[in-house]
Amino acid sequence: MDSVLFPKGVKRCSLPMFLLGLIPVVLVLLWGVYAMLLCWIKGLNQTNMNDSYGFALWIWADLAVIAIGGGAFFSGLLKYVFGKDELKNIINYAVLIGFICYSSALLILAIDVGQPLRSWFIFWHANVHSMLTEVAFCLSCYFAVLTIEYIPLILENRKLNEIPFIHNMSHNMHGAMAVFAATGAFLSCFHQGSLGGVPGVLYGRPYAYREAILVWPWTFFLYTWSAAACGPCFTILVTKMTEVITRKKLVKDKVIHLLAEISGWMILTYIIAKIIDTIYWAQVTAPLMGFHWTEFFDSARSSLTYHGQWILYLEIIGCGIIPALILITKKGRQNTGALWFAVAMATLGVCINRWTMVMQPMAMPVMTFDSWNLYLPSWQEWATTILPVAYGIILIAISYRYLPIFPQESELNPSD
Amino acid sequence: MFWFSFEWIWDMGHMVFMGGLWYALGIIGLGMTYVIIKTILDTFYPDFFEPGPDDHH
Amino acid sequence: MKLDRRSFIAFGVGASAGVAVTPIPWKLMDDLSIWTQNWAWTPVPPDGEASYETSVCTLCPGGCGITVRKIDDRVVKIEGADGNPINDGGICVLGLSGPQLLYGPTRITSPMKKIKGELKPISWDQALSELAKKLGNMREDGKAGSLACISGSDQGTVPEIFARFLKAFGSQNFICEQSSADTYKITNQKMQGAYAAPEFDFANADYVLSFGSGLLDGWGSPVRMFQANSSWQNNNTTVVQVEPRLSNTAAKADQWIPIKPGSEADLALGMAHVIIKKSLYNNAAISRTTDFNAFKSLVLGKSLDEVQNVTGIEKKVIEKLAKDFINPKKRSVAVAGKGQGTTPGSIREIMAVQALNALAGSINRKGGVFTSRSADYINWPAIVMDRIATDGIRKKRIDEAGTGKFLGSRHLLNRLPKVINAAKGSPVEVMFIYGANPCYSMAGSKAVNKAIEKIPFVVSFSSYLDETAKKADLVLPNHTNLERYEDVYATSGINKAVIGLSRPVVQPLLNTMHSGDVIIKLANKIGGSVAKAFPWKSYKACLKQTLGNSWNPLMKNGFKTVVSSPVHSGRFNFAPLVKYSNSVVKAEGKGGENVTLILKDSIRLTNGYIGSTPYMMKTVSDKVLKTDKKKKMFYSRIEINPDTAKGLKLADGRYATITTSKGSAKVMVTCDEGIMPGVAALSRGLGHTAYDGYLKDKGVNVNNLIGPVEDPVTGLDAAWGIMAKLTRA
Amino acid sequence: MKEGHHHRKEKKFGMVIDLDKCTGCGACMVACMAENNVPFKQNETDKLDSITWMRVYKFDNGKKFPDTEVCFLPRPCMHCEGQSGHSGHSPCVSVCPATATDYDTDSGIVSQIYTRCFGCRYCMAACPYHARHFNWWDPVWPEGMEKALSPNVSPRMRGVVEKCSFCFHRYQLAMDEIYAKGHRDFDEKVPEYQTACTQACPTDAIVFGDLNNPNHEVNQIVKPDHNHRLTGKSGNPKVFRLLERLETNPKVYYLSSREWVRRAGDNYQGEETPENYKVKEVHH
Repeated sequence: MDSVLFPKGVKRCSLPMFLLGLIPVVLVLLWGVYAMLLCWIKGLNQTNMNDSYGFALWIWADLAVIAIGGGAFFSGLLKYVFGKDELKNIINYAVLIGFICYSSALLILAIDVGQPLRSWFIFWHANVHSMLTEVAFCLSCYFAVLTIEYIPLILENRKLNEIPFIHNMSHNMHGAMAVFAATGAFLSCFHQGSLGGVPGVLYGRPYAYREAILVWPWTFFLYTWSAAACGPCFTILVTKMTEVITRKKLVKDKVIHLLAEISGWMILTYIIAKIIDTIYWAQVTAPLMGFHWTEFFDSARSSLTYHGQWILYLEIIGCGIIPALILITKKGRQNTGALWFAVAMATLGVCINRWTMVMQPMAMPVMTFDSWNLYLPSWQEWATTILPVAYGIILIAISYRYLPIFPQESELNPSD
Repeated sequence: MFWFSFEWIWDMGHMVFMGGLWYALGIIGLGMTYVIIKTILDTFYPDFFEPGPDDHH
Repeated sequence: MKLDRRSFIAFGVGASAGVAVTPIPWKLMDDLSIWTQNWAWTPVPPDGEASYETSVCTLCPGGCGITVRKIDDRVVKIEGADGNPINDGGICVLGLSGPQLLYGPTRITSPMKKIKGELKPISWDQALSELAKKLGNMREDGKAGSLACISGSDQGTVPEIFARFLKAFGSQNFICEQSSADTYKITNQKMQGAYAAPEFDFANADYVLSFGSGLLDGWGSPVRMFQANSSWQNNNTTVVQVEPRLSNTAAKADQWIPIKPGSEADLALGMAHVIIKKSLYNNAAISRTTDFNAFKSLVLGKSLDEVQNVTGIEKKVIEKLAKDFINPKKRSVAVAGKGQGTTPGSIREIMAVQALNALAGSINRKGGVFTSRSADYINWPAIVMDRIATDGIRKKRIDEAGTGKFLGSRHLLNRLPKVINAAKGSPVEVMFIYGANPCYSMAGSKAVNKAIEKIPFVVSFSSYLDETAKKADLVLPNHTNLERYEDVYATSGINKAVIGLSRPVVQPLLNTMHSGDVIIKLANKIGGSVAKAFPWKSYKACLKQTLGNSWNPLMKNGFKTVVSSPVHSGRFNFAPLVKYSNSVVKAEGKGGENVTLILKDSIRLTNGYIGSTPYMMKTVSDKVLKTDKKKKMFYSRIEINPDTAKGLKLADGRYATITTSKGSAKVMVTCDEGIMPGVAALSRGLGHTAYDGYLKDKGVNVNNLIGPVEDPVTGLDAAWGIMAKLTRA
Repeated sequence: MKEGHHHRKEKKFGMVIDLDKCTGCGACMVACMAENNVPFKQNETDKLDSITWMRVYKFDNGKKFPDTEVCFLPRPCMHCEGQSGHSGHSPCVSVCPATATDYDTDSGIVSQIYTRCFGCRYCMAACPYHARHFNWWDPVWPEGMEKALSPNVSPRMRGVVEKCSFCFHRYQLAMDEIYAKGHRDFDEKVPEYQTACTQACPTDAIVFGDLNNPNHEVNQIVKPDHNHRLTGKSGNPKVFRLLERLETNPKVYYLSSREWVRRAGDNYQGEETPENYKVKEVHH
């Protein structure tokens, strides 16, 4: 029915089949939209956040999706700035995933703020000393860049591309893409960093606080680094998942392995930096604030509590050292199972990192007569956090169906 | 955001930070302006850059 | 085609640019910005002329001076009046939230009459005429004596007007709520020959020993007491609190001595044992007492080991306490009456504590305790009673106060439910209820409610639709404290008395009437000698005449200090204490209980006629009141020691059921090291069934769980706790 | 905003609360609510969503019965001056993206501009004192009770953050009065400007005034040491601040004669005491 819109030389399922497959996802999306409307109409009392837990699931989701969306900027950086031309075969998808992640982050932020209609005050009355201002600026600028990077893909749709204006537009955008991508990489470095700065500057919250270099706390660099390291892992993970779902090979192993290897080394160097940071934090920063690092975790009853120490070990060892070692070894990354495991753990690792940096500082008692706060998100929070996932799946499905996302697809799946 | 709003101060922070913002916005804006103008010219005035009948690919 | 497309794009670009240069987007942005900043449903308080008025707070008997801040005719804030001898600028949570009581939706908007089980608004004319007719008929039927009145107070002109009305009408049954001050009065009558309230000279004391009195939990004139605490801190006065739990008073004391509840008198007698055995007492003072030897043999007859057993306090602690207290270099004073003193308590306990004061020579001495003069400014002409009145007045009081067994007591409100419920028909035909909410605030709510329901005709004078007003057949709403005149006589703890004048700071907002005026009008409608007893045009005229020369200074300052010398009292007599030394008041129980339930008073919660305000409820700790996880049901939290909890397999935050012989309730556990093992404490002031969503259905009313226990001597309520069973729920 | 009253000395309003005197009666809390139109709900038992600009904490010495001791600690906004060397670099002010909270260098008051706050709650995440509260609900006053609202403080709308302002409107009223009288600045003898909690406190536990004014009681009690590594550290051994080691540099001080209470004001490890603990190296 809609086959004229398909990219050249590829096979797609029938339209009814496609729509049928989307139904459950659309239902989840509608559930999320309902929750979103509840939050907007009735206010944030729909959440389980409170005055101690002002930052919670949503902020985590923002930090996490942006971190895992970091594949876009990092592969862009590798391709356009460092000339890793091979990555052109995955960059489209990285851009799409990035676009989804960033638009999701913006949407979640729009739900998260108490007065969404005033969000523009962040620009209008900007406080340049606030990390959040830096985040907002870089985020919106970079989102603009991602949009610019995504638009040519749309324009390359077979049917659209027949229109000369669109054809030229697409062509010209490609021509200028290096400039945009470089700007995007610069912006992205900054806002990934400033997202790290968001908790890092909180000198009233000993868990989050880190010493600074110039105006940027350590977390600034760690966040950029970890996003660059783990973002591509998420790109690989989603690519792999797409391959499973479409039952097709879409990107050549060589490309995947190249990206995986770079990621592996990035994760390794990142995790070393993270370990140094953690030791410094535990041995120098915390004692100066009067804390023993174990007090940062709710280990009163056991280390397996909601806010227990286990999470630190899981993050550093399980989701840092292990995936790094798998990915840097040729044998590891070429073993499909190990690769799957490594990219999944790396993705989880960066999400855990964002989780602890948001949740732990809020939960932890700072005044001596405070106590640990336990927070469990309300269904509205979960629904609005899952909403972007559904939206992402839909956008990927549509893009995959109609746009030439994978340049190698037709080569890898020669049509009979 | 603008130098005429009252919380604006001409200090290092504002100059660096806002400078960076306007710089990035400038690149994006100019880049897109360039692309659009070039596309318009390419499409509607194909002879603008390279006059000649053999321009079309 | 090409041309078309070109012009289309040109049009688009042109239009966008065109719109951008017009004010439209900017205007929309501006509108958006204004709208987001002012949501229509967020109130904007109108501005106006600011002014201040001075008055006196009548929400509790404390008598604090207040300054009311107004914007035009709206009351926006109440502050403590600077320079007032009672509170000098200080104020409490209740006084501060006066505007919420004034403007709150729980106020009764007009007179109401119960028609088919529902209260319906009626006119004042109709209400007063119907009531006058009813009362007139009662008189004609020779039933004048079956009119009764429950009053929250017997101080000041308004309660006097009610008392006078009943007397002129022909009834003895003006029954007033009683407090520990009343037990003190009886004690002073028996031991010193003067029916007088105690006046503690805390400001000049060096050593304050409190037997569970919540001096900083709303006792006496609360703000005055907070200030006394500051002066104790400044003057290094030693404060010792003897109490089963670490109340706010105990927390601020220099020493907290946990004691088994109900054994305070035994501790006092044990201390007397130490003091007498070592002859540490003030010889000069004791030489001026009567029957000291009998007392001596009484206290020496009980060994310190026994005292240790009963009180749970180690002998050496008792010995040290006795020596510290009796230190001749210090002006020591001992005070009794638990919590806020709203329960009269055991006379044995108060006598024993007064005996300690006598041993230290602290009776009627600076830094000690005086017998204070009661208000003497109300001098109205005697009532000329007609036949009906004289006949009616011969009928004995329903509560049997002042007769037979209870000769020394003047009011025994706590006995009323028992008497009414036991009688065949109701001995009360018509009941006035003024300044009181007995259905909520009296111990043994079940019996109280039953009794009130049994009374054929109940008239409530409440300003608020409280538990009792809801049950009334006729509601004649009074003005609130900010809308009416009233005199306040307060003895402030500084050895002087203060007359305060509460006056309207706003015009009455609703169709209410001053209860003084209601009674005067009612008397006039009844006519005859009843009307003649009220020669005043209005309550204000009555008040003005009563206060005489004081009226002008009172109107100017809001208060007038009366320097009163203590009333003359006779030699201190130990004999009554010896006589009543076995009149121990025990906690009720059937056996099989596992904890002793005691009540805790807090300044942040009211427990009497006035309900707690939304602001006050907001200050209540989550250790006192908490909702379930769904935030639907509210639970009172029962305070127990972690050891007690362990023994009962309970833990902080767990639900439990508390059961006493009077009732049962589901509560949530609070573990606290500041309470004796084996004791459980519940806050008073929760569990209202009336008022609005800010107060209603929040926790349990402890009066459902505890019943009045008659003191064997006075007949007053002496319940200090009750045996209870606490189990996991 | 700088309005150019150049003759005025820079002030630093602060507070010292005598915890020996505080009885935990809660008058400061209610005075604050009444003064500042603080909204209230039917369920205020969840203290984590209960707007209390001033909150009285109760905590104990951690000892078992009967050695338990209790302390009441009123907690307004600390009006932190922030890490030393950055006047006004308060934890919250420095993070607000929309300049909706500001440090007034004339008075040392940390203000909150409700109509500008868009509710991101970053400031709440930054404040270790829980002094900031979010309007999770629309403020609703029972019918009629909105008459008791003061026009001096605008009620806040849903979705914005609010906190103690040291009754800034009273400061403005006092200044207006001073100008009306033809004076240029506060007369040291006339303490026209008091916060509502200070005024209401029945125990006189709260002393409020200009910490920079050597003649004011607050300065005499606190004896702030501006040369100390932790700017403004009290020279009075009985005086402490909450979480002083974090360098938030609060302007609310506490006084207690009890050692365990002073120790509860901050976190200490092992041998450390409030008098003797490691501080950070100076680096700017």
